[in-house]
Amino acid sequence: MKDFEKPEDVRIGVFVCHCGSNIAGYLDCKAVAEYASTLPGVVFSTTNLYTCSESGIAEIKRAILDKGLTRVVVASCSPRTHEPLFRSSCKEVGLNPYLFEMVNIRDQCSWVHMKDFEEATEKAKTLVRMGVAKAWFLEPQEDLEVPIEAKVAVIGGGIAGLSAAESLADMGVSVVLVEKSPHLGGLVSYLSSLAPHFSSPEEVLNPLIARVENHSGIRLYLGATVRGIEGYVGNYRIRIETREGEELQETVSAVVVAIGAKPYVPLGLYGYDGRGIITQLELEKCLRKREGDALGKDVVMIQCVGARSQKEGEKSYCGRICCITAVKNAILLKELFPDTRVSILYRDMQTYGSDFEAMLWKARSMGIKFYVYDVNRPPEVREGRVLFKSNIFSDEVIGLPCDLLVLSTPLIASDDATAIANLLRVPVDANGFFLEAHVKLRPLDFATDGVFLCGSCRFPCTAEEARIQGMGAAARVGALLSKGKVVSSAIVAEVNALSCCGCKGCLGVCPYGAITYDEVKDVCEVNPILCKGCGTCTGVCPSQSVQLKGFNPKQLLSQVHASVESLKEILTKYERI
Amino acid sequence: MNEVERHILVIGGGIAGIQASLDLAEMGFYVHLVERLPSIGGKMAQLDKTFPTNDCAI
Amino acid sequence: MRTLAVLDHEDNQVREDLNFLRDYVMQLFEKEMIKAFVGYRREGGHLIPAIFRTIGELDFMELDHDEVCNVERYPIGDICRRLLDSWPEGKLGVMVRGCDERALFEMSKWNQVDLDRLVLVGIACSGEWIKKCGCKKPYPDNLIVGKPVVDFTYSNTLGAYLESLSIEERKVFWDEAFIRCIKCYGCRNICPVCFCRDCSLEDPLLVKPGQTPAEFPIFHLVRALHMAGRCIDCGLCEETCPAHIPLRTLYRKINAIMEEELGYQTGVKDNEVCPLNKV
Amino acid sequence: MCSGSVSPHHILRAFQEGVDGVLVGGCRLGDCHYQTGNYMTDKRMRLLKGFLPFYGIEPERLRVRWVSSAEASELVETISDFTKELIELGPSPLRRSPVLQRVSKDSMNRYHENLSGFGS
Amino acid sequence: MDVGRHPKIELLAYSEVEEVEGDLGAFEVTIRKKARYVDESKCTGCGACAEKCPTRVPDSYNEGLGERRAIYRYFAQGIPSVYTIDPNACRHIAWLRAREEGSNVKVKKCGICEKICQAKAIDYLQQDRIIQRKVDAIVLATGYEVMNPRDITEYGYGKVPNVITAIEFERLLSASGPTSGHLYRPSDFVGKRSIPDHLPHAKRLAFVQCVGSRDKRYSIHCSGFCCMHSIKEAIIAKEHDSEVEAWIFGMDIRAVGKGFEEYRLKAESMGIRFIRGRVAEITKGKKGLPVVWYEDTKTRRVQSEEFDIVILASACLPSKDASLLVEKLGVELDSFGFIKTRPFAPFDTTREGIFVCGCARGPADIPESVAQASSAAARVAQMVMRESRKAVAQ
Repeated sequence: MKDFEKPEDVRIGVFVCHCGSNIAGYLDCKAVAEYASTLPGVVFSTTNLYTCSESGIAEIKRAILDKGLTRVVVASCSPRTHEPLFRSSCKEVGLNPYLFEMVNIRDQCSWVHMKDFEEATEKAKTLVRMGVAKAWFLEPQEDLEVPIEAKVAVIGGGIAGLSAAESLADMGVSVVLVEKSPHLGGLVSYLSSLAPHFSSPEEVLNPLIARVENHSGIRLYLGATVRGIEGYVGNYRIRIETREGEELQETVSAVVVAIGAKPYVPLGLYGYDGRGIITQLELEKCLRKREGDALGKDVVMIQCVGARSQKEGEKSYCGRICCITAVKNAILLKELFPDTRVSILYRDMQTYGSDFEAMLWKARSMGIKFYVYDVNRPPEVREGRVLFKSNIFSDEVIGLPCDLLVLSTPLIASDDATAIANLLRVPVDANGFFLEAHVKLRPLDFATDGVFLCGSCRFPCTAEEARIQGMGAAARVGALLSKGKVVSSAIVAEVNALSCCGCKGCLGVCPYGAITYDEVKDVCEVNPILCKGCGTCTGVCPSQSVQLKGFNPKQLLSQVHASVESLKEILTKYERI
Repeated sequence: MNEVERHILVIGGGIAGIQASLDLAEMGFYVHLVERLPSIGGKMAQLDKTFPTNDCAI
Repeated sequence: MRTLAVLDHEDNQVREDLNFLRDYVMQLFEKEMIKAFVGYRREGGHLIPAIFRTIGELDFMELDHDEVCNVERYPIGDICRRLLDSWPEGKLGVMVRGCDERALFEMSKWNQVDLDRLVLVGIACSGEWIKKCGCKKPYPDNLIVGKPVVDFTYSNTLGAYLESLSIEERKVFWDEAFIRCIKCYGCRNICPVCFCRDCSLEDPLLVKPGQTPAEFPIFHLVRALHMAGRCIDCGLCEETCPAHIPLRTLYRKINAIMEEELGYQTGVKDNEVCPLNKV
Repeated sequence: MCSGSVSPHHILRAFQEGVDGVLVGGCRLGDCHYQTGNYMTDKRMRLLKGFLPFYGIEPERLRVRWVSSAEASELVETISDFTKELIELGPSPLRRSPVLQRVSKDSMNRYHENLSGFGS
Repeated sequence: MDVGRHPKIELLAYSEVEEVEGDLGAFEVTIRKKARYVDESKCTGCGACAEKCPTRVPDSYNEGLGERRAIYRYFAQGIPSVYTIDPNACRHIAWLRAREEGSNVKVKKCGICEKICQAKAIDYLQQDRIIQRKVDAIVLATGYEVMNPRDITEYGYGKVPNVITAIEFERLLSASGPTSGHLYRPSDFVGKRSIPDHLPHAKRLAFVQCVGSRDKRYSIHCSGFCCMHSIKEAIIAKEHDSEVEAWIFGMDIRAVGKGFEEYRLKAESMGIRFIRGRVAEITKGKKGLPVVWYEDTKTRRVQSEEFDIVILASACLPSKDASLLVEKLGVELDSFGFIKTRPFAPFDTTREGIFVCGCARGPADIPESVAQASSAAARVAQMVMRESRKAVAQ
């Protein structure tokens, strides 16, 4: 076992954060800080209003320098928010970033014990004691660096994928674009025109497709499917099955997922039969061919079909673009066939933003009728009439003659979303859309490094939003590639060769195949690049020979002890003091 | 990716200006971020919590 | 040359088995299939494991007798592992009973012993052995000497009795047992499947050091968990435990759960990895 | 960090410290960011849950709960429900019944007769 | 926070762009760095000066609800966390100027902050500085302005007490706000020296949607995020105090983003009421509390309801002073007053080399702004790289 520093070399600084009133409002931060100063090894302890603010950071840096701290413990919010920030601040003043421990006394203490001030304070003290206990056993680590070359794969040739590919190629990144269908353009190519400026899909797609097709930096695979993806950021090996059926492999540094979505088919709803009662997409096909008079005089559209409902088989989310599509198609219908009567039954008219709202005003001025229907008493379709109770005229049942009924359905996750998710080992949410790293702050990244997403595969979006997200994903990839190397965390597993008996018990457990057996030395070894730091192997080794750096058994067990016993007992037990 | 150092001016230090500056800087450009008020953060900084996840806006 | 002094009244069944065994091992030597053979010889009235390197030495090989038998058993698996480590090449013949063989199968699964370098000469247990040991399969697969006794009743009477108790009573029983433990690590040292170089029972943060009885129940529960998917119920631990703690019952329970919940049996040669160690 | 890294050592040590209950949380099966981490945890916990009562610890004291990071309310409900259950179960047996210190002579003998009757 | 410390970002806070010449690849920009009267390199942001500063001024960060001192930091965790002296409020600067111009206006001398500051960072004589920068491209992220609902007389903003805008209510909810998160009625504490203790908590809240939005008299566009904003504020208010009753009046509740519909359902499950219809008028009730007049579509009769606080979800308008700057840059605005962009070239303004993202080009919530910012960066990179390749090719 490694020898430890002399006890007096362990100088711990504890910083208890008020987090405004999020913590200070529900427990006594001062008492926690005072308690911390009594713990062995703690030479400095204080509180501040916002540890994450620049003044908070400055205070940590000053304390490290003045007090010669060799460990820093911050008791504040969840590590997810500011741990990288605190770690890099320690690094800037020369303290190894892994000699830092965060204790969550907000989400795990003050937020859940809002009503009992004393117990929350006591619990915060215990949590800080556990943090300090672990701090004693922290060891310095170094991050790993992997060189990375500017080559990226884009899966999906719709408008999002095309925008990402073009933008990346223009930045000098060589792109591999894989599209399942034989032609580029995705869903947009089936539409008749695009909201809000009524530009035609050809007008938008053709120049983009042309630029992508003969861009030197882009290699196209049409009618190709992705069979396998192994590896990690900087070294993803993608197996592609081309149209001709032969399989080839591309090695790329990052992957952009842009597989789009598909429209929900409202089987069994409102008597959908694809002829008299069709979906917006089918209406778009008719409008594309400009033959509308066959559609009849009265057209009725019903919104939120199969959406915003808790019923079995229907979707709970709002499809975001179905209202916009309905209003756009209604305007097109009116322009092509001025004397058709068009009415739209809706629950909420989701024409958000400036351009779409202007489109709604235009639709109203063209005489398109809008009715609100009550979600608990949905409209019924009987012998060519649509009957419904509008909650504006509460008790009256309105009957609208209807030669053509158009159902506005939401986009749902594409069929191969789960397949791609498994290949890339990225999560999908309850509706089958990909789950991004952070819905607000990192909307175009996945939690896994080196994998990005854009377009409707994340959530239904208009063509222009898909283009925006495509280029946004390109920027995120650009940011990753520009540094030329990837710094991966030092929190990876490591086998202590002295105590490993080569039983290969951990080998089968690793989901990433990061553990290999060395015949000569008769021990197992961990490849730090492949290892994602999940620690499943550490849970199965009886002799605790494979350990996760930063979470080795000594550190974890000391926390288990500290939850109950006093710190002194633990440290004497481990002959540290 | 770029031989000669490229400079970009970003006017406005709200969430959009900050994110654009960060992404540009990560891509190797030198960014000048100009903000009218004494500190950056824009409207978002005035928010206590943000939808839909309710975590704090800072 | 055989020493006569010891055998005063011979049991011809043992005589027959012994001669059959000697001839078989003699052929192994003649056919150069093995470089050495691990068997037993008598020393001061006791049978002890011994290495026979030449045919001549085989004369000293012995088997015990039913009447005088006191079921002396040794960690044959562990002995083979150390011998194979020290003799890098050549094969080793070894006389194995049912438990020894299961131990070797299990150890090969955990990459501790290379079965290809072993020639197993199986001998079936009978009479006194079965009564004393009471394991489920008192005969090896590679059976050479003796006939497998199958008509016996496997009984886990203490285990059944404990299951019938209430949870509090069981705890009192085990506390009374565990408090007697003097932490001699005998159970670990003799166990064929306890091959870790650095045993976690000695990690002061896991088990409080420097006190007897061994901090219980954690000492015993941790070891029981390590036995999950490994223990072959050979009973050496319980036999060797000076405090007579019913360890075998404890480990039988853990592996009963392995079988019930995860459908896995230990000591079988199909080298299928234990479910706890694969996805 | 994944629930797969929770080793039985940690759980047993917690019980040895006299805690009343241990909650092991992890992502939903199939939802694990590390693919299979929680499947391993599931196997280990089933083993432990079966074994603890054999020693004398009520299985309810060890609870395993698959909760995804988006389901905050479920986590809250799990923890409060677990606390309620533990209050009913009372303090941990390792703290409750008197921990024997020394072995008296007669208990030694009683133990032997008791045992010899079984001839394991 | 990362921007403040990123090696490749020069942060010019408290500065404005004066002139821009040139085009893509070679812009000459003159920037006026307004005087802070505090030396940025020395100030540690300790705040001792602010405590002792005698003059109090309405705090624009808290929308005038709270007060700040003449020397202030815009908000607690602001970056750069350096203090600034407001020249119009600071007595001492006025005194210095009066002495210089020899005018005899009676102004008291001060200079307390200079004495207190251990870092010796105060510098009353600091002047604005004009700096030049050569850049290849410009990104406009000038954001938006919240419409002042004073122009909508029937909603009584400024006349009827306790009728406030959404941003003001946000400050009430915020821990770093004037009431550090307690829901007091503005009429009970605004303008008072310090918050009187045990004020009654506001219990009944009304959120009025589309204030100035979707309204031909003011701006016809929909501001996109105010529905969600009101729902969020209602949920947080209810979390602060479970007895709070929240009513949201809106024509359409537009919860269109990812996870937004579930968020709206959560609000409904918490007892927040959604009333479909546009609020007609807000008058002052008997106890001085605002009364909301609206048409209840169920009973088809005009109803009125009294509330403790009425929150107006006012429209997201293009910011006026940004429009002045944009004119100087020769960039056109669209019919709504936002910066004009071409369809499917969402970030190119009408002048080559100048790009736009965020609310400056149209109402957008935070996830959209972030996505737009990233893609604007990509667009800039793309154009600049193509430009440099062309330059190399020539």
